[in-house]
Amino acid sequence: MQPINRMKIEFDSKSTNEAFARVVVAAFAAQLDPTLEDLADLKTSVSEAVTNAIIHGYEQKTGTIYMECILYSNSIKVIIEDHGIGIEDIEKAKTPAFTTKPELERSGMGFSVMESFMDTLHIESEKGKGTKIIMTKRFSRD
Amino acid sequence: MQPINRMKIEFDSKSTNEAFARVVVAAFAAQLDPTLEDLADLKTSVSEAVTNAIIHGYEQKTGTIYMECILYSNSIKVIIEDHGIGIEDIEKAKTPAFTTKPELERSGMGFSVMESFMDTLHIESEKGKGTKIIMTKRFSRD
Amino acid sequence: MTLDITIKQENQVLTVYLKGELDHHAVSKIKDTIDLNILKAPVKKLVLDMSGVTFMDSSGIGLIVGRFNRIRSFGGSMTIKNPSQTLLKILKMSGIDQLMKIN
Amino acid sequence: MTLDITIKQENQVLTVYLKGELDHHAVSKIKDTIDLNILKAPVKKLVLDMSGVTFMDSSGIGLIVGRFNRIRSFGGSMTIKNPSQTLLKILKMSGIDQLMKIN
Ligand SMILES: Nc1ncnc2c1ncn2[C@@H]1O[C@H](COP(=O)(O)OP(=O)(O)O)[C@@H](O)[C@H]1O
Ligand SMILES: Nc1ncnc2c1ncn2[C@@H]1O[C@H](COP(=O)(O)OP(=O)(O)O)[C@@H](O)[C@H]1O
Repeated sequence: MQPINRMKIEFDSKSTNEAFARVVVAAFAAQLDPTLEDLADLKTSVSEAVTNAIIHGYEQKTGTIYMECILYSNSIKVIIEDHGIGIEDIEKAKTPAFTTKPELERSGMGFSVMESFMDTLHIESEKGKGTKIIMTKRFSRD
Repeated sequence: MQPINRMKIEFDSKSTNEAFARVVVAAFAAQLDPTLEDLADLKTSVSEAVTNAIIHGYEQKTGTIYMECILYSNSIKVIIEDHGIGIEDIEKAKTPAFTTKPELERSGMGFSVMESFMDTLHIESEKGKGTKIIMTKRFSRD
Repeated sequence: MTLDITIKQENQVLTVYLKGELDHHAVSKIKDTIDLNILKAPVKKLVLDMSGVTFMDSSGIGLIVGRFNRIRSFGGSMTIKNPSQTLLKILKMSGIDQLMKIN
Repeated sequence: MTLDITIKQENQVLTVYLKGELDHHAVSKIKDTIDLNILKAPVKKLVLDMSGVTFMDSSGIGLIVGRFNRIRSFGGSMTIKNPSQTLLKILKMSGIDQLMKIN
């Protein structure tokens, strides 16, 4: 599969950039003319991954978030990466309702949302080094 | 002056990315709550610089465009860079109505727009190496 | 880019109207406002009107569950009103519809 | 993300209605359509209705000047209609208002 367009962005781990990241991905994906539902699923999943980098990866301290989008004729791949604290146990982290930050009223549903709203989800993480989320979504035709 | 937010993006030199670049900058600048007129001036100037990188810098061949935005409390700095053919004579290039691509019906008004719509415009270019446009805009308060 | 919040208190019913995008950034700005209003006067029922909410992710789930636990600790109940189809999808996915009334 | 174009021909007046964002990408897609219509039937006047145009940069100036030169080479004239305040700013800046009527 040949990519038809790609972009890479990096931005500060500030919570105002959660909305910014969603707009960026939506504007890029718009080139494929996705359905509103597919676009909403994509935005929600991006929001989860970026929020996780801010809250968990960098624990709300200063850091840089890296995001890459690759467009194919009918799908998008999004890679979201932080150089934060990393995930100890990925399988456990994916368990619905599991969270290490209950004091922040996290629901522990972020990974469940990404898994259910995207077509594939792949998590790479190393303790002390950071986390990389790779997700893809195929766009349905109306 | 301390930056309050910053982002860096790179994308393919495809004409579909002209609109994308505008949305990205507008979404980022929106954090400062600019007036609609200031936002329109900014979008137009970004469009000029990105289009120039596509048409002149890379001569509509494949290349990568680099864009950086730095937000201050009341202004934005935008840097747009290509690794394309570069500009032979910057002063000449800035002359209103001067264009090296009249066959593409270019108006030669791109730099004039950037100069008049932004507060500062700085051009760095080396033949065969590429071009870097640095522009800033102060946002007026309504 | 921000979330607007309007609050109405009537006969021990606290209605919270939200307008905008409900993400982590927004949640951290409005949580205390809601909680202060729950403490200010006796509340038997908390109604979250989401008709103006155009986006929500799992940070919104955290907000809802957090307020649900709080209001329940005072013996009160909670209802979600007017979520869009998009919001309903994530509310159901996370089992919120098992905890409280959504209409 | 695209520009829509509608064309009406009546009594040697060709009216082109544009809707969307007029940048280099859009210009390269619609230029030939306009030129073909100028050639198809005798045109004395070209009217560019910009009421639907929400964005324009200097690529739009290039499009306008290019069509102006073409129609003038056939002895015709050109008018710009209904540009927004934002568009008017760039039309004036580039001196288009000296070349043709804008109303
Ligand atoms: N980028 C990250 N860096 C470090 N830990 C993470 C990251 N993303 C997720 N985690 C871990 O995985 C857990 C589950 O994540 P998630 O399902 O999104 O729920 P929540 O964000 O509500 O805690 C988090 O509580 C955290 O421990
Ligand atoms: N990124 C660039 N790389 C190479 N040359 C450029 C670049 N940007 C501008 N130029 C040169 O400067 C000239 C004037 O640019 P501009 O004022 O934007 O007008 P136009 O794009 O209509 O030609 C161009 O015709 C081109 O020769």
